[in-house]
Amino acid sequence: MTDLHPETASPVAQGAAPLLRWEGLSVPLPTGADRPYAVQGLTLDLQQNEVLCLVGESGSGKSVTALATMGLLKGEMSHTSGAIRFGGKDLTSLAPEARRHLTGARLSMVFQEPIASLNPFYTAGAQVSETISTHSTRPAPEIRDKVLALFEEVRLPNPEQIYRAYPHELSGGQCQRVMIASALALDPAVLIADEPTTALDVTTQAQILSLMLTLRDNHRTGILFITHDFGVVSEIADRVAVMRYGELVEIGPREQILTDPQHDYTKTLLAAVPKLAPRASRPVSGDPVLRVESLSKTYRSGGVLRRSRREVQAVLDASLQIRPGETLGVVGESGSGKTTLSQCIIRMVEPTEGKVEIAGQDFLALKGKHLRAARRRVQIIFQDPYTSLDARQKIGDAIAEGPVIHGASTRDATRISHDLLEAVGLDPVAADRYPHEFSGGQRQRICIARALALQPDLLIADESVSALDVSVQAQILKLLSEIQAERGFGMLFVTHDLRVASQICDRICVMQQGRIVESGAPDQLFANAQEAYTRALLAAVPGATRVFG
Amino acid sequence: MITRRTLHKYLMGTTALALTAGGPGKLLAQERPALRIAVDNLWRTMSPMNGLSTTGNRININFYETFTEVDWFNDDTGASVVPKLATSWERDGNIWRFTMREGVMFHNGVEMTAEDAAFTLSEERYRSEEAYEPRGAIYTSNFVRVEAVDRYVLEIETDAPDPNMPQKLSGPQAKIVPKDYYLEVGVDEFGQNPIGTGPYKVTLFRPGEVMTMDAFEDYWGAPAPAASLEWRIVPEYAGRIAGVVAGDYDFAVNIPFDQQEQVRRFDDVVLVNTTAPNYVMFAFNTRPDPEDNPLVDVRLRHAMIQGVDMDTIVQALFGDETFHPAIPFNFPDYGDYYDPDMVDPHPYDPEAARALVEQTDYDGQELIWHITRGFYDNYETAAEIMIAQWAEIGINVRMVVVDNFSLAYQRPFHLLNMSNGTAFIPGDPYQPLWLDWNPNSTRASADWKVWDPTDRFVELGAEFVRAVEFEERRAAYLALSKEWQDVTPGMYMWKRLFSFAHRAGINWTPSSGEMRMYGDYLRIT
Amino acid sequence: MMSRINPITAVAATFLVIVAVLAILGPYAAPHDPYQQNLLSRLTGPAWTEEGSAEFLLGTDRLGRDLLSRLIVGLQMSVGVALLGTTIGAVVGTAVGFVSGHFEGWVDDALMMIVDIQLSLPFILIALTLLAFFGNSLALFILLMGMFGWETYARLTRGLVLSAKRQAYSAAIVSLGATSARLYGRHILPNIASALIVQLTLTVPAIILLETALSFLGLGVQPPNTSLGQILGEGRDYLGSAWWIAVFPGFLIFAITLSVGVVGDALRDRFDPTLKTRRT
Amino acid sequence: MEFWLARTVRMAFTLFVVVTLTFVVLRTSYDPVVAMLGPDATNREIELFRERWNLDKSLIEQYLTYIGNALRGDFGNSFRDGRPVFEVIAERFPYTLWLGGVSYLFAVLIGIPAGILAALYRGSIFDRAIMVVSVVGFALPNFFLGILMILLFALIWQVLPSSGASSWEHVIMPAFALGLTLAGILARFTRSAMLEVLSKTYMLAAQAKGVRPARRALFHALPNAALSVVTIMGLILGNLVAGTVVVETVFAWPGIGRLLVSAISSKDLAVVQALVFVIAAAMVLINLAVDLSYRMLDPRTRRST
Repeated sequence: MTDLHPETASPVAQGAAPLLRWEGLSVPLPTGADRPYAVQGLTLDLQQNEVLCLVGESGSGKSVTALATMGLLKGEMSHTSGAIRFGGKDLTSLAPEARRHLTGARLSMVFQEPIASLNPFYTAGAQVSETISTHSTRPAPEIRDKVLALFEEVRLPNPEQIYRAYPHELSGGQCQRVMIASALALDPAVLIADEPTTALDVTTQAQILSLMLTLRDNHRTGILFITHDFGVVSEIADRVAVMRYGELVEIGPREQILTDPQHDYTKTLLAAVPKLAPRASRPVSGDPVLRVESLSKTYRSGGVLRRSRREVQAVLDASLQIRPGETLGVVGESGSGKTTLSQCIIRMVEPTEGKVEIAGQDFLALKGKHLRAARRRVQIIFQDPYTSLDARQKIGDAIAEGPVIHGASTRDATRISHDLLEAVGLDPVAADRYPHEFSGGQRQRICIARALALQPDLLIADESVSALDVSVQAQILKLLSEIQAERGFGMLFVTHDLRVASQICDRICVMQQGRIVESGAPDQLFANAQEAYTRALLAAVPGATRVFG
Repeated sequence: MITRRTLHKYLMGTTALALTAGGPGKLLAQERPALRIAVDNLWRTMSPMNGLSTTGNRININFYETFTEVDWFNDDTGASVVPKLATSWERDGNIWRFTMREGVMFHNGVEMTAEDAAFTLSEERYRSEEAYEPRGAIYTSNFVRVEAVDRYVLEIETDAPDPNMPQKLSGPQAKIVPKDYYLEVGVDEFGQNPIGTGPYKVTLFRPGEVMTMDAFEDYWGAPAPAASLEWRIVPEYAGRIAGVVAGDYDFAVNIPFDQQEQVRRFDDVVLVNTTAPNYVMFAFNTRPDPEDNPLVDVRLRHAMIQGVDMDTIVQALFGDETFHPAIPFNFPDYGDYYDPDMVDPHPYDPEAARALVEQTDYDGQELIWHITRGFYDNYETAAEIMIAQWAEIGINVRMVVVDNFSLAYQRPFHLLNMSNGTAFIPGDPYQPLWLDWNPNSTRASADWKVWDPTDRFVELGAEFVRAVEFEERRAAYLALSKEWQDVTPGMYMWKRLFSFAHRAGINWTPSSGEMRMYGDYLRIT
Repeated sequence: MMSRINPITAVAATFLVIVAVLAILGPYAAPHDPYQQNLLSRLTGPAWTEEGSAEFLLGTDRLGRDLLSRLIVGLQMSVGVALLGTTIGAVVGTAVGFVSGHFEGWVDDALMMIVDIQLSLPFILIALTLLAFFGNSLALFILLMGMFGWETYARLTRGLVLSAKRQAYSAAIVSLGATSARLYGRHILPNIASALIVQLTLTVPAIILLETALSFLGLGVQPPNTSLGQILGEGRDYLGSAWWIAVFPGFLIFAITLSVGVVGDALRDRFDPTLKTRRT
Repeated sequence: MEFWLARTVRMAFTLFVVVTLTFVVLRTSYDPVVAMLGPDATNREIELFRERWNLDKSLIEQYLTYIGNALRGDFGNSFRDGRPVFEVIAERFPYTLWLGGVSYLFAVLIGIPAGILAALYRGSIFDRAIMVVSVVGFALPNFFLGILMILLFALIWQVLPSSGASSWEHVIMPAFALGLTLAGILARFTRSAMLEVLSKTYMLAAQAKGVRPARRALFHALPNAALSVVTIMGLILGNLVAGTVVVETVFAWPGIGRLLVSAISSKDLAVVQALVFVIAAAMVLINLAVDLSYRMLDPRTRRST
């Protein structure tokens, strides 16, 4: 699925009265925050039958804008100034009860985490019905029919069954469809979607995006679509508004922003967007630093007393090799087994079967002190930079800890730590600070430094850039490449993002349901995928064919 | 303000009116009130000897009756007894012949006869191997034969002439039980569902909670003044006194002395204090067990006696409500035996005490005083003061407060808390002087024994037991008492004080620790 | 948010500091010898009352001992027993939790079964039975207080260790080649310490109250030692006649429990990551 | 099914260990005879008592007999009055059930709504006030509170009966003394459970749907908070039992708390053993019931269709 509607940019009659208008909206931050306003002087309008994408990195104030519009801000932040005009009224000065009548009926919202936004206590059907019964007095059977029709419309399979299902029984994509059904139940004029696809797999994301466009057309809804992903923007936006530090930086039609951005910040952002630009594999030589043969991991649930054991094949018969200086990508959707595979390799999870050789040594046979000694050869960097550092350890000590464990003197370890801080682009003076004093990107650099302190033969990066803003993501990827070039370790790069994988990997393995279904150099793989699954993944990449900036 | 009490009175008034209108015939029974008494505890069994205890005796005199009864109403020293179920008696050498009252019914409708009276004191019940209530053996140790010779006459033969039998038969061992029923149900069951001849019959007994009694309609004597009695455990003092003040209860027992002044301020509450023939004391462990026991030295014991200002302590703790018997066994309970002018051989004298300590080898070693928690009112308080005073004369005592007597009895200890009843023979010093200190007594024979009676004490004791005539007996008593004091295996601290509170409108005379709710003792206006 | 201290918290914390100082000084802070009896001035009221005397600020007890001084040594005992008991329970429980969380599997099952057994009995029942049947001594008493709450620490620690073990930082440290001892001692313990400290603020007042309840039943700290619970328990009969004997220790127990609770709440707010704003 | 089987086996094992431990602790601690018979008991009396209660047999023999009888549901007779212990306990149990029930109801009816309101109006004066009262409930030793109430309501104002259990008026003070602590714990716990739920995205989503505040609180937040509140409701039953020991003594309430205290002080081994068993069994069953209701309440553990 490439461009969903290439030429019909905005069917909006320009100049008509806007559907929703923000006039100098400011939202204060609680005292003690790093800046006084979450959103400052935002002036913007949303037209009928339009998708307005609000783009920005974390902390830019886009979500706060959405919450302010819906009247969902709490505490000090609810004391907004400016106006939000809708249907001739200023929403911010409406009485709570009057505003509530609009909320959910005329203005509705879809959230980032679909599973978390459904109440685990009630069935999907009940929750959508509630939206209707809250704002109307229709009889119950009629509401039920309406809900089933909505489920049909958002293309949920088996509406009757979904109606009775509890959120925990649904997938993320299904939950998001239920949320969208709920949001559209009363045919609202405005739909606010706050990163509605970020938590979903790419294929699901593509389906949801296409669904939203259909809905826009069918209901003539004005959609404020919040995202950080320019790929998504390129798929869905009619107009794009870019925010930074709570202020509007630039606004314009999609094509203009994507191809001819005016503001430097927009340019930087666009430049950092990962592209599906598959590269050829670099020539590598030497003995493999990692050899995995027929690795399987089966999870068994249930105890002695259970009659019916459940077995889940997380990884099945996976084999791969990495040579020094080479980067092997493992891609796949959530649940495909890519993370379990990487955890089996470093023995955070004990594999059920198979063989793992690291730098020529049978890693699975090691025990106790030998295992601990061998661990220096393989290091890992995780996805969430917030949890992968011990919050109560100074970062200098964190980096020095590996060498210390393996017998380095404190002095040497400190020196290594300082050198590495410099190598990852941080001031060695920062060694005495604690993790919470750093941003996400900086923390990820620290994690890299910590991993490199042991001079491993193999580095595993498990979704290591997925949680970062695009500009930071680009920097980290660049850093990894550079350091790899310098030090020559092999790298296993686990990611769900094919764009990222395409840029950094020498070879890519595609995993589906625990198996490696296909592998090859990125340029070959992407140009000539053998598996339907691989092709589907590629097709779903937002903005796949697009060149930004 | 309408309180519950005034409301209660109002409601009672209308009820009474309604009843009067209903029919005068029933009035008599209805006029007798139901009394509720808040007690601190109830003993686990009510069988007369197995359940021998302050909390048992306090209430079971309302359903058991004895051969004779101490007449507390007319003589508050407790030295005189009057006929009860026995109407007359005579002694012929070693044989006593008692004639029992006719027409006395047990609560189960069976007439009380000499057979029952004889069984009560029988070998089978008290002295045989398989005795039902073996504690009775001590109380009847000189009995040779007990036999009903007629429906209403029984004979008691003793091993030597015993001039005090009628007095002795006012004691707990002489509470007459129905032979047939007793044998039928056994002593344990009997203790739970007791039957006697008294003015009240037991209707419900739950040890640890409550006992209720109804007036016994077929009682031989004056009808019981209350229609029913309910004895309910209220463990907290605050609950008991609030209960009486608020009208939930008619009586409450155990009013701590320190609280009495406050209780006196309530208009509707009457406070009654009385002493009982029982002396709170401690025993010295005079035996070399533990081996290094410094108290084997009598000088140290005398020093300790002389080192505490017991009069002041008792005054502080109980005011004038009770007293410290400075000279053991010279108790005012003993009528003619009592000599108010006797000179104390070991008076309070810290200087002398210190000098005595100097003479001994005592090196300041810690002496352990085992005390059973809360058993005697104010005991721990007195102990704290005494320990402070002993510290002044250089004797180091530590109190170890334990939960019960079996822990208190566990060696090693140097001092042990106890009390001594004095009324086994009303008006005669036999019990505290000989019964409880003789070589067969628990104090001289149990695992926890505190002394080995001297040969002289045993010899003098035998003489005292044989003495029948007053002068002879008095001389023997004085000699025995002197020997005891030369050894000093303990100290008598004060005469036990019992206190009660009851609502106004009741005229009640206490009889030592007992609560007699009949006859002259209880008048309800 | 971190820098602002609620005035109530400040008052509570100040009060606790005073209590701590008094408890440490103990008899040295007492204006009179706490054991000195004076039968002539029994039951003297607090200095400001009619029956009071300037000599005894808070009055005297039934033996004429200075109540203020008694309260100070009682405080020392109560706080000491509570802290010691808490420490024993926390150390044992935390150790059990670590063992359980480390080994998982049957070791965990067995240890948690023991925890279940203790949980199936209200602690006062255990305390009453043991004290009454084994006799009471200060050593047994403290040991018993140490038995109190260990199971809470065991369960808490176990849960925290299990979740910390699954945190990315633990995985990273294990993959550095660290020993378990290093992981637990240097990383997990400091990280879960805050939750344990919050739990401490719940255990300390609980033990003070438990000691009070046991004193009421006559099984608390025994004379000549004294504790707040014991003074209160003794004073309860005097509420109508010499109220100060019960009211002051009652108030002190109340104020300590309250303050520890307030400070504990503040600590919880400070430590609880869910209350921290990490929103964009 | 397997879950319940495992639970039952575990429960039975827990109770077995409790019974055994109690037996060992009580029978090895010391001889109950002197405590039972009083300070003046003679040797012969003590001997007879031992024979009567099999205390003269070896410990193993006593244990086997005890367990054998216990398995048949016979926990022996009270040393104190010779009646079957279960009869003694059964007599007292309704009183504790009554007092405990009223206190519990009081705690639930006051504590939970207070906690909910405090959470909904977090940071308000109202919230502070509720929290202060709840801490007071926890911090005030309940016997002190009880005696204070007796002095005020029975002695001085005379509006409530001082002690005993003969009418509904009698239950007011003990239930309050007992329930206040529980209400305090419940209020605090409900508050934090509610606060946690209120911060969930689905609460924001419900608000975005325009659902009324009251409905949000009652239909969206409460059922989810109830899951953790149910757990604590089981746990505080332990506090309840502990509280009855003291409160029943203060108010002369003839329940099992009083029975326990008096059985312990009179060393009635049979009753203490049976009471420990009964209380442990009740606690274990209650926890089972809590698990059960938790599973019934939580849709994640049940299946739709």
